[in-house]
Order: sequence, then C-alpha cells, then structure tokens
Amino acid sequence: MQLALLMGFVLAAASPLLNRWFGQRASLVMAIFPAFLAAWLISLAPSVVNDGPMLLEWQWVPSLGISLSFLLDGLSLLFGLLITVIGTFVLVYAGGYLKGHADIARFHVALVAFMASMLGLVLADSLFTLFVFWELTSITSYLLIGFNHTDIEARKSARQGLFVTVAGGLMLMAGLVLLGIASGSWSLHEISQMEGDLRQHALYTPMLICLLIGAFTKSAQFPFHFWLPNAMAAPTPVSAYLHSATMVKAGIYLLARLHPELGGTALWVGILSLVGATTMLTGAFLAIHHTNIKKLLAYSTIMALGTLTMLLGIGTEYAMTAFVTFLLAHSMYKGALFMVAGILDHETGTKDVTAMGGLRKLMPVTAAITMVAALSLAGVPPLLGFIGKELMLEAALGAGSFRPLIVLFAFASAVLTIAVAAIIALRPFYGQRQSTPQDPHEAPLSMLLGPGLLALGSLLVGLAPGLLGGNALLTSAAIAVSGQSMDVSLSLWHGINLPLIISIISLGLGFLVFKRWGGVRSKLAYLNPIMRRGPEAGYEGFMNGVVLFSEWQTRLLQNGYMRNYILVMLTVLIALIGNSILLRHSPQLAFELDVHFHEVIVVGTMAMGAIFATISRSRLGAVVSVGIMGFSIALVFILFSAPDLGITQLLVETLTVILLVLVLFRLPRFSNLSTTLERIRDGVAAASLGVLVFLLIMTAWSIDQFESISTYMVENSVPLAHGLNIVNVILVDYRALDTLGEMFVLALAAIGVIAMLRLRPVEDDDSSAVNGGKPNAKEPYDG
Amino acid sequence: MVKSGTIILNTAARFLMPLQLMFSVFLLLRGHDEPGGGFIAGLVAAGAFTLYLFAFGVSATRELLRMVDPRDLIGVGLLFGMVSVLPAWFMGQPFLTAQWWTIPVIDFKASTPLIFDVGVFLAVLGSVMGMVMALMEADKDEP
Amino acid sequence: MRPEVALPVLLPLLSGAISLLFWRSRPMQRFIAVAGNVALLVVSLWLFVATLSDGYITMQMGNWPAPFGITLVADMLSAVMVLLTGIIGLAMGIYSLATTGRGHEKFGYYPLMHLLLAGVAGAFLTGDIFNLYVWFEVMLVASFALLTLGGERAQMEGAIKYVTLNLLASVIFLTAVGLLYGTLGTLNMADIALRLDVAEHTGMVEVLAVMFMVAFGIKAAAFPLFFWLPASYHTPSVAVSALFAGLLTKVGVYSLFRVFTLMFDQTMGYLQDIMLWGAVFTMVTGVLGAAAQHEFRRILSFHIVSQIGYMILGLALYTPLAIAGGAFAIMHNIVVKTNLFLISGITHRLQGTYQLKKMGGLYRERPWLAVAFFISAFSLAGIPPLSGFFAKFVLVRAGLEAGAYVATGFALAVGLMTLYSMVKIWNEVFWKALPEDNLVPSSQTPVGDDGRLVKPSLWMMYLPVGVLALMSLLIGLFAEPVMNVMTAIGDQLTTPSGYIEAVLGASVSPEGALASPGEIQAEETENGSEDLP
Amino acid sequence: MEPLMALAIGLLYATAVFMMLRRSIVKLVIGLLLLSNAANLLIFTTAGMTRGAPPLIPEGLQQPLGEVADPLPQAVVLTAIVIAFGVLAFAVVLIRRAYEIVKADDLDKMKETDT
Repeated sequence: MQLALLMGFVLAAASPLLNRWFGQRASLVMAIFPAFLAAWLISLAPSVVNDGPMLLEWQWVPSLGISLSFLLDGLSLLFGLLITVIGTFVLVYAGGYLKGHADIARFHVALVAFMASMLGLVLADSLFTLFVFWELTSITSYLLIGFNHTDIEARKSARQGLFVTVAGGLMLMAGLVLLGIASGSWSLHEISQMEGDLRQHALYTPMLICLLIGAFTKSAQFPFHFWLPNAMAAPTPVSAYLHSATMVKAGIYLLARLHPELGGTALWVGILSLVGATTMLTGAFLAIHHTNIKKLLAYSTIMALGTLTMLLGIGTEYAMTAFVTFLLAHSMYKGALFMVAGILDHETGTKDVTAMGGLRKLMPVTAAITMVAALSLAGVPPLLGFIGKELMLEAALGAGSFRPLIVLFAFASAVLTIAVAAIIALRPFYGQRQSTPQDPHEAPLSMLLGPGLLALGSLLVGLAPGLLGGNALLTSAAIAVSGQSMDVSLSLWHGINLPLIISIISLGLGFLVFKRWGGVRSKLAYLNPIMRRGPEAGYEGFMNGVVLFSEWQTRLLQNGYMRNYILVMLTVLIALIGNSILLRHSPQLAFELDVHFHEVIVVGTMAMGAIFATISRSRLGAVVSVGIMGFSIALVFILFSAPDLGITQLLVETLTVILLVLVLFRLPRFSNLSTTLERIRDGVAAASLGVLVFLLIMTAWSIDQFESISTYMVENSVPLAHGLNIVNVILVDYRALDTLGEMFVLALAAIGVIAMLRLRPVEDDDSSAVNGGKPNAKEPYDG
Repeated sequence: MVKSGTIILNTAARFLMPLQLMFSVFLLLRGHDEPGGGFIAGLVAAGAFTLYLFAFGVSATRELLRMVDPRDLIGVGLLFGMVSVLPAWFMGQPFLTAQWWTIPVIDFKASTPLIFDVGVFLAVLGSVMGMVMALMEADKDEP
Repeated sequence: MRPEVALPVLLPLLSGAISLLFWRSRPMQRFIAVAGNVALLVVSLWLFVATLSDGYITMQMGNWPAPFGITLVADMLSAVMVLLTGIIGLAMGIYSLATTGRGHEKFGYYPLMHLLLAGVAGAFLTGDIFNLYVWFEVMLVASFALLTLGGERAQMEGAIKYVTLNLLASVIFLTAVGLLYGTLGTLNMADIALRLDVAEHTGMVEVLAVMFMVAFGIKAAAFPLFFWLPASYHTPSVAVSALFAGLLTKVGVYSLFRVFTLMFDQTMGYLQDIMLWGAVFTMVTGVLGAAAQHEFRRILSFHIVSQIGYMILGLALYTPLAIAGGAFAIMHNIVVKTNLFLISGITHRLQGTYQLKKMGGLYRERPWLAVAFFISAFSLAGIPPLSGFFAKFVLVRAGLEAGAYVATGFALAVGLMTLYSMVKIWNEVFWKALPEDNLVPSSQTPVGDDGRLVKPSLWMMYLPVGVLALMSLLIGLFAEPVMNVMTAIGDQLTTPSGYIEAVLGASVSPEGALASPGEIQAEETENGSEDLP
Repeated sequence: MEPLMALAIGLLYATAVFMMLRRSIVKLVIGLLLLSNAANLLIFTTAGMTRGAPPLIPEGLQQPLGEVADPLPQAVVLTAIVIAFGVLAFAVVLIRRAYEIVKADDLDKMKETDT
C-alpha cells in the first residue's frame, strides 16, 4: 500500500519527464496508474468484504508513536475505488480538456500528487498519517485551484480555499492530538478495538468540536461552505475530481470514520443533524440563484455534502445505508455533470446556462450523458440517485431528534435539487439555439469517455444494485461506518410509501420552480443585500480586520522611535527585577562604611563627571566630563589594588577622548529635543534603574556564602603558570580563550570602522550589494 | 581640526615616539610578572603612533609604517594568537595549554603565553592605528 | 584530548585571521571562504558524530581543571547547533561568492563572515558564562561590521538601532555576570548550577534569572524586546541578512535554553508563566507584523520574531518533549529561514526589487526556484511532511499534554497566519504575472560579447538554496533519526546532572567543586617543569 | 567603601540610561560610554574591593604575601574594558557616518527602516 502511494508521488515528480516523452498522450499514460490501483483495490475487495479489514504498518517516527500505517476496510475501499476510478476518468478527460496547455505538466504533478494524498488519507490507519495526507490534499488542491495563476480571481480563490481548509486542518490537528491523548493510541483500529468509551472521556467535548470544525471546513459545511463555489476558478477536471468525489468528501470520510467511536452522543447528533440539514438547504437554495453552470453544480454539491453529514448525524441503520448509497450515487453523477459542464464551457466558451440553448442537435452524446446524470441527480427512477434519495428521505423520516425540521429541510432541498437538475439537463440542450462565443461541436472521445461511463454506471447500478457485488461492498462500508453488523440490500422498488409520495410531490414542485426559474431568480435578487452579509463576507471581513489590526499593531510597536524601544526594554527589566528583589524577596544590605577622605574625593569626582556629562549643554563640556569620569575610574582602580586595570583604563580613556574629539566636532551642537514631560518620565525610569542597581550591588556584595575560584588561580600562578602578575596570568593562561576572543573583537571593530569610513555607497543604487561583480564602491584606497 | 601640529608637538612626537615604543616593548615583555602585558603595551604603542599622526598627518605616518598597513598588523597579531593555541595539540594536550621553552644562549623563557601576548600587542596596535588613521583620513577627504 | 570540541571555534578564527592577512587578494579570500567553511562543516560533523556516541564532550582549555579555567562543552544541543552553523556557514560561503560586491570583498566581508561563525560556534560550545559574553561580543561586533558594510542610508539607520539595543542587552548580560560572580564566586556554568542549588539568598538568584532572561530575550528578539530586528535585518546585503536570520537570534534562544535548563532550573517555577506568555506574544506580534508588510525581506524579518516564539514556547513548557520540540523548531528554522532569505536574494537578482507589488511571473520562469520556495515557505508554515510540521506537531502535542491549551491554540493560529504571509509572497512573486512597469535593470540581463543575451550565472546561488530546501524536505521525511536526536536533547537538558558531571568530573557536590585546588590539578606539562627555576 | 561605590555606580547607570533615552545621537553614544564604564565598575565592586594589595607575587616566591585583591574580576574587567572600547569606537564612527548621510543628529529622523 505504501508502495502504491509512493508510486503516486514518484509519478507526480516524474510527470514533467513523462510529458516530455509522451507529449499529448501523457495524460493517458498517467491514467494507467489510477486504473491499475483501482484494479488492485478490486482484487483486494473480496478478502476485505469477507474477512474484514486489512492492516499494514510501517514505522515512520516511532519515538513520537508515529507510523505510516494503513487500514483497508469497507469504507476505505469504497472511497479508494471512487478516488481511483474517477481519477482515471479525470486524467483521461484532462488530456482532452487541457490539450496543448503550456502548464499541463505542472497540472499533472499537482493532480497525481493530490490523488495519491487523497488515497493516503482514506487508507490511513494512524491519526498522524491521516493528518499528513489531509494537509497534503489542502496544499495540492491549492495548486490546482490556482492553476490559472495569472488570473487574480484564481489566486484569491485558491488562497481562500487554502485558508479555510488549513484553518480547519489546524483544529483537526488539535483534535487528533487530543484524541491520541485521550485514547492513548495513535492508531484508528486500535482505538476502535479499545475498551472503555471515549464518549465519557473528559476531553470528549473539546476533542469533538476540534474534529468537527476540521471536517466541516474541508467538506464545505455551513458556515464554511463559501470557499467551494469560489474554488470553481479551477479548471473543470479539477472541479470534477476534487469538488465532487474526493477532497470535499474527506471531511465526510473523517466523520464516517470516527462515527463508531465518537458518534451517537447528543452533541454529535445535534451538531451534525442541524449543520448537515442547514448546509443541505443552503446549498440547494443558493444553487438556483446562479446561472453559472459550475456554480450551480458547486452549490448542489454543498447540498449533497450537507445531506451526508445529516445522515451521519441521524445515525440510524437506515441512515447508514442511505449514507453509503447516497455517497456512491452522488460521486458518480456529480463527477459526470462537472465533466459535462467542462465540455459545455470548452465548446461554447461560456459557463452561463442562460446563454446556451439548443445544443442537443450539435452535441447529441453530451446531451444524452447529461440527461442520464441529471436524472440521477433529480432522483428519478431507475437511476442510482433515486435509490439514494429514497433512502435519504426514509432516514430523515426516521430521525430521532429534530425530525420535523429535518424532514422539512430535506423536502425543500429535494424540490430545489430537482429544479437544478432540470436546469442543467434541459436549459443548454433544448429551446432556442443561441449564439455563443465559440462554435460548439461534439467533444472529443477523451472528454466523453469519463462522464459517459459514470452516467452509465449510475444507470446500471440503479437497475441492478446487486451486480458485481455492489451490495456486498456497500454493506461492508456501512458496517465500517456504523460499527455494527448490518446488511445493505438495495432495490429500486420499495412499494408505495411516504418517501415515494414525497418524491413525487417534490418532482412536480421542482419542475414548477424550473419553469419559473427566471422569475424566481429575480425575486431572489431582492435577497442580495442579505446574502452579502453571509459567512463569506465574514471571512473577508475577518481577514481584512486581521490585516488592519496587524498594521495598527505594528505601527504601535515598531514605531521607529528608538527611545520608546529602549524605554520598553528598560521598563521590562525594571519591573522584573523590582518584582523579584523588592516584592517577592528583599535585598540584603550591610552598611559598613569604611572610607578614606581621598577616596570620597575620587568617587565624588567620578560621579560629578557623570552628572555633568548628562546636564552639559555643550559637546566639549560633555566630552571633558566623560574624560574626567574615566580618569577618576582609573584612579579608583589604582587605589584599590588593580594597577593593570588602572593603566588600561587610563590609556583607553585617552584614546576614547581622542576618538570623541575627532568625531563629535563634526556633529551639530546639542539641542534640546524633548519635552519636560518626557524628561521627567525618562528621569523616573533612569532613577529606578539606578536604585535597583545600587540594591543589587549591595546584596551581591554582602552575600559571602561561597569561596571564589580565584583562590586557585592565586595559589597556582607561580607553581604552574610561571607568572608573577596574576591578572596577566589569568589573561594569557587561565582564561586565554577570553582574551583570544577579545582581541578578535577589537580587530573586528577596526575592520568595521575602516570599512565604514572608506567604503562609500554608490549613488543611484537602490540595491545594497546584490549587483554582483559590479564595483559598488568608490575606487577604494589601496595599500 | 587636527590637521598639522605645532612645532612643540612635532618635536615632542619625534623624540617621544621611539621612547614610547621602547617602553611598550618593555611593558609587553615584563607583563607576565609585573603590571603590563599585551593590551597595555599595544595601547601605549598605539598612543605613540597616534601622537606622531597628530603631529605629522596621515601620509607621513603611512610613510613611517611603509609597507605595513594596520590591517596587516591586525592579521599578523591574530595569527600569532592562533599560533599560540596550537602547540599544545601536538603535545596531546588541550588547546591553549602553556608550553615553555628556554632559549639556551640568552637564557630567555619563551612560552606560548608570550607569543599570545605578542599577538595581543600587535592586534591592539593594528586595530587602534587602523581606526585612528581611517578617521583622520576621512577628515582629510571631507573638510 | 578531544580536539573536535574546540576546532569548530578555532578553525573559523584561523580562517578569519588568514583571510584578513590576505586582504589585498580577493581570489585568496574567496578560496578561504569556501575551504575554511568546508573545514568547519567537517569538524562540526565530527563533533556531532562524536557527541552522538558519547553524549558529552568536554575540553578544559589550557589544561586547567574545570571551574578554574574555561571549559568547552558539547552536549547534543550544542553539537546540533554547531552542525547547523557549519551547514549554514558553507551555504553562505558559496552563496556570497555570487552576491558579494568587489567593494565589500575588499573591506573584509569574508573575514567578518568567518569571525561571525566563530563567535556563534563559541557561544554554542562554551561552558563559561563570561566566555559566553566574549563570544557574544565577537559575534555582535562582526555583525555590526557586516550590517554597516556598504554604508547605505538604510543600513546606517538600521544599524544605530541594532547596535544600541544589542549593546544594551550586552550590558545587562555583563551586569548579570558581575552580580553573579559577586554572589557565587565562580564563572563556570556547571559550577554555577551547583552553587545556585545551595544559594541561600533566593531573591538574588531570581534577579539573576530575570536579568539573563531579559538580556537573552533581547538577543533572541522575544516580545517585547524585538524592536531592533525588524528595524535592521532587511537593510544589509542579502547574504548577510540570511546569515543573521539563520544564526544570530538562535544564539540568544540557545543561551536561554542553556541557562534556564542548566542553571536556573529551580527558578523556572516562577518564570514559566512569564516566559509562556512572552512566547505567545512573540509569536503573535511577529506574525501580525509580517502580515502588515509588503516587502519580501521585511515579511521574513518579522517571521523570525514569530518563530522565536515557538522556540521559547518549547522552553517555557519545560517538559522533555516540549524542549525537544523547541530544539526541533530551532533547527528547522535555521535551515528554512536562511533559505527563504537566500531565495529572496535570487528573486532580487532576477527582478531588481524586494517589493512584492513589482515582482511576478517566477512560477513560470523559474520553476525550480518556485519549488524551493514552496518547500521552504510551507515548511515554515508547518505543513506536513516538511520539517516545520514536526516542530509544530511536537510542540502542540507537548502543549496539550501539559494542559497549556490557550498557548497551544495561539501556536496553531500563528501557523495559519504564517501561511497567510507565505501565500502572499507565493501569489505575488511566483503566480502573478510580472507587472509591466517592472523594468528589470540592465545589469540583470547581461549581454555577452557577441551581443546576445546571456543568462546570469546563478548556480552559486541556486546550489545552497537547493541543498537547504532538500534538507527541509528530508528532515520531514526522515523525521525519526532527527527526532531521536531532539529527544536526546530534551532528556539531556532536563537532567542537568549529566552536563555538570561531564564538566566537573564525576562525584561532584557543591563542596567538592570548592575542594582544595592543589589536589585537583592535573599532571603538569612534562617539558615545562624542568626548564624552569 | 563598597556602599559608596554602589551609590556612585547606581548614579552612573541612571545617567547613562537617561542619556540613551534622548533623541540626539551624540547623547546616545555618551550614554553608551557611561553605561559600559558603569558595568565595569559594577563587576569590580561587587566582587569586593581591597586596598593596597595588588595581585602580584614578589619575585622568588611561590605564593603572595598575605591576602591580595581578587585577580579574577580584574582580568574580567580588563577584557570588558577592551571589548567596550572596540564597540564604542565602532558606535562613535557609526553615528558620524549616520550623521553624514542623514544630515541630522535627531534619532526621530532615522525611522525609515521601521514600518
């Protein structure tokens, strides 16, 4: 299994090469891969159906308990088959759709990588692996949605889709980690076999909410549904694949996967039923609002996703049967319809259904395929869609909680869906022939093959659900979802019952809506102001708000005034030190003042020097004061047994004064730039720091708990280091590494100074140094 | 502002400089036993050249130093410092372990700390000279 | 005698000194830039492998026993950091060959680079607190010089802030060292750790802890001490930006890790909350700062700040797993952030600007560059299976296990905002078509001798970029060995006794460390004693 | 002696910080100078000050006669002085160049590199 996935990524990487070798036929060549995988999955199917799940494990990061393990049970098998089969069709279809496109190789890279990721997602057993592939589908879909990357709409939509799904992904990550912590295992099958009930765990609620948000964003549930229609900026093969059968179903897959362990609680049932039903109705309602065929389909997809979520929420045995059936039915007809939409777009040059008409004669095959798929969407017998819808209505009627609401919503959605189906099947192909930007004619075989087979599938499975072990497959999938043993046996005819009656009524009403579609749309236009305040506006507003906030915050913090920076840093320092030494503990003070008069004079001179340097209004005064202070410090060193220090300080001070004189007198005179208030504020900060430093010195000095390591240095200076000047011995022997570093510091400062003074920027050069071999300094001084 | 020195400064510089340089070497060599050492010696020597620089200007000082650019001094100094690190390695001891040799004829204690101190001396001298000369030169360029 | 622990410091010092001696010869400097950094990479690999097998490697410099001389110590964390220094150093050495102007080369670009690396490696390896200060200064002054090299107006303005605020940090650090010596009478970090455990005046211990926290916090650019970074990091030449971005702030973070796991482990109880919220605010303000920017390098600069938050978060959570996660974040960030800056350099070379608005079309023109950026950017945003994901995952897991739900939530949200900025760059620079008003400067499309257009030779820029992008990918795909190293780091840092024993020798007690010095002294140099009076 | 020194050092820190908070780059650099001096004195003082006993060993002896001043802080301060000198020299030249380019010594006029 790993090999299969790995192959997918290798193939993705190799796709530029394949495109070079096979040119136009690369799509077909690449389609062999998913076809092969499909065949392989089918070959595994009997053993999965009969003997239960298969498990494969491969350690990845065992120290974190992370493995790349895979699980193949009914549910993953069903999804896996959908991914590979539809993937095959989409690749073939894309070969026709994007014929001659410059970026087709990149398209293949992203699409095949997406396919492999999606397959990995549904096959994953480890929570971790699941998440990795989950994110990979987000990333690859970002590349796919933004395929027409020079178009600003495509870029925006891609970004939107990415954010919503990745934001959800982060919640999912938190949820999965919580699940791992709560269950103590990172493996889905281990969790499913665990004793004890996760529903009782203290972390259940946060975990569930995180997981649900993750799933809802991915599967475009209300209120996160808005990214899906925008994602229609992607080329049609992408929509057909990602937005019908695969990526958007990842969230549904996750919910189904977790249902046995986490489902059934009041929280689960409530959230899923309500969100699902709301999404269902919103999708159906918004669909008839649009004339863009891809948007119509996108919203109808949202409706289907809502239905699936709702079914998982209802959670009865019926609902489970309905879930798997509806899932299969929807993937088939929606895939077909998207591809048809692509054909129409490709041939006519427009996506607006109201701009098309009478295409039946020009494109008979397309028309036929559309009709079959749309009938399945509408839920008309004898198609698979009919069975799916019957079961859905049945499940809705059997819902435990919120039954009236769910039934009402389901009914309304059914009506609207029928209208949508009718619009798609009838509008472009019947009625008056209209002129379109391009002259339409029948699509090439490569583009017809996929939708044709899918439509045919809808029909065949509808007619004979038991064919080719279909029932067995669905049964094992339903068992995986419900976690209990059950038997799914589909049939077209259930007798005259309530669902059938509802179906018939909705069929009539739906057709009525279709007939009056124009009127309905203009009525709906009144609602536009409200629609604009929908969740998408919320998203936009949020993103803009974040950017505005960040600009405000950055202006506030990174304001360019250095005194503010210094003040903030000092305040932090003063607050932390003060808190520690004054509030939490107390300083240790020992006042034994033992001073000589001349020392007081020296120290006083030093202090006066510092004060004069501060208050001096002339540069010369400041420099002289600093100099006096420096020389007093040298005297202090000499008075207190540090001759080396004294001499060094004396020499350094002399050089510093020379430097200051050389530099400061090229600078303007002092001017008073700050207000009195600022001076007071700064004075307070400075004084607090001064007081704290005083307290700290006193405390550190009066602590006499430990003997200094320098005792050793004094004792061994002559015997081992052969030097009489202990300070020098420390400098060149005991701590020579310090000195080594220090001489490098001085050397570095000199290099920096020389470069600063001699290397001048070139005028009219906005770059700093990136202009390569071009000399960007004035002819520098040599030798 | 410090363009050319007065006669007194010139004369003082001419006489003081050699003395200062000799004194700096003295400080360097005795540093291990009495106050002094590479830093102090380097700073004194740099002071000598700076005095000369103030008295006679950059070009004259450059003339005095002839082939030697301050940057060469820095480089050589740093290299001396690094060289003193290594001998211990060949003796199988940790880096920077002091090695002592006696040069037989003049009975002089040579050691890696001394080489190290010489390196410090040269690096300090070179660095300070480099900075001061660059500054003086920049002053000359832009009045 | 384990030379591998000292060589990563000494070799770049040597390369720097030699390179400086050859300041007249550009070819020689360029040769040393590559050869010296290859050598550095080799010794840092040697050190890494050695540490992997032995756990701790120490060298008592000058053969003076532990608390008295200066000890160089490598534990897993140091070894990993040094290894990364070696990798980044070589990448920069090669990249600089293509980007460094003649003037910069003449005025010491390469020596400065070598010495910066030496300072960084020294800070990672030293076991002595004052020596740490010295290496900080080596690194700092080298960075000052590199930052101002070229003398543009923006560089000067940025440098004033950079220099002042970093000096402030240095002085706080130095003050803390002074107080520490006054209190404890020792400078060796392992010895300090022992003495701190028995120190009676806990108030002073706490003050020292907060002073180190602030000093290193400034160096690491943590909230609210990061101002110097966004003000300056986008001003020097791009190779310098990349070098700074990769290594400098991480030295601050490393020091925080070192000091608070080894020395102030008992003070963490009080500081943990402060640090946790500091980390959260660092993440958030950094990432929001980036969201407000529209210039390639400024966005990246603010993201450095944001990522620092993740690393400090790992320390603040203070569990072995969290520290492992923090270390993972450091390692991942060094690779990825350097690479992003390098990529910004290439795009600048290609399009002559850093303004996102004026750039575009590189997805079609330079697909491999796009791939490298894609990997690095999405790795930074923590998308699996790239390196950044594991760093984030480990931290999130550690955070949830420690019950720090709010901080973890912020960490996740910041990941999303990081993605926002990265996608902004991707959309603008790579996907968008090149705006028509971008007149690519003539120097960008050199004309060959026969008058035809020649593609600028960029392989010296592409090579490091490609290698670093590959590293990010491989760290993700082969996360297990990396994670083992990180787990070892987490274990080592949470049990400081191993470090202390490695430095001071086995069987140490606070009193033992102070035992009469004469007995401890190792054998005297054989040829020395007889020659002397 | 130390309490007196501590007082003076506290004052030095305060004046240094006050100068660094001014807008003029010249005052800034004087502030830095004061600050580094203050830090050096702090190290010297905190370790304890001794009168008239420099850490020198008389010729021919193995140990110093009686107590000497603690040599380690002296060595540390010496290193710190030289480092501070290098850094300050750099800072001084930096403000000179900055002034030449920006044509003002007002820090508030140097905020283009921030947002």
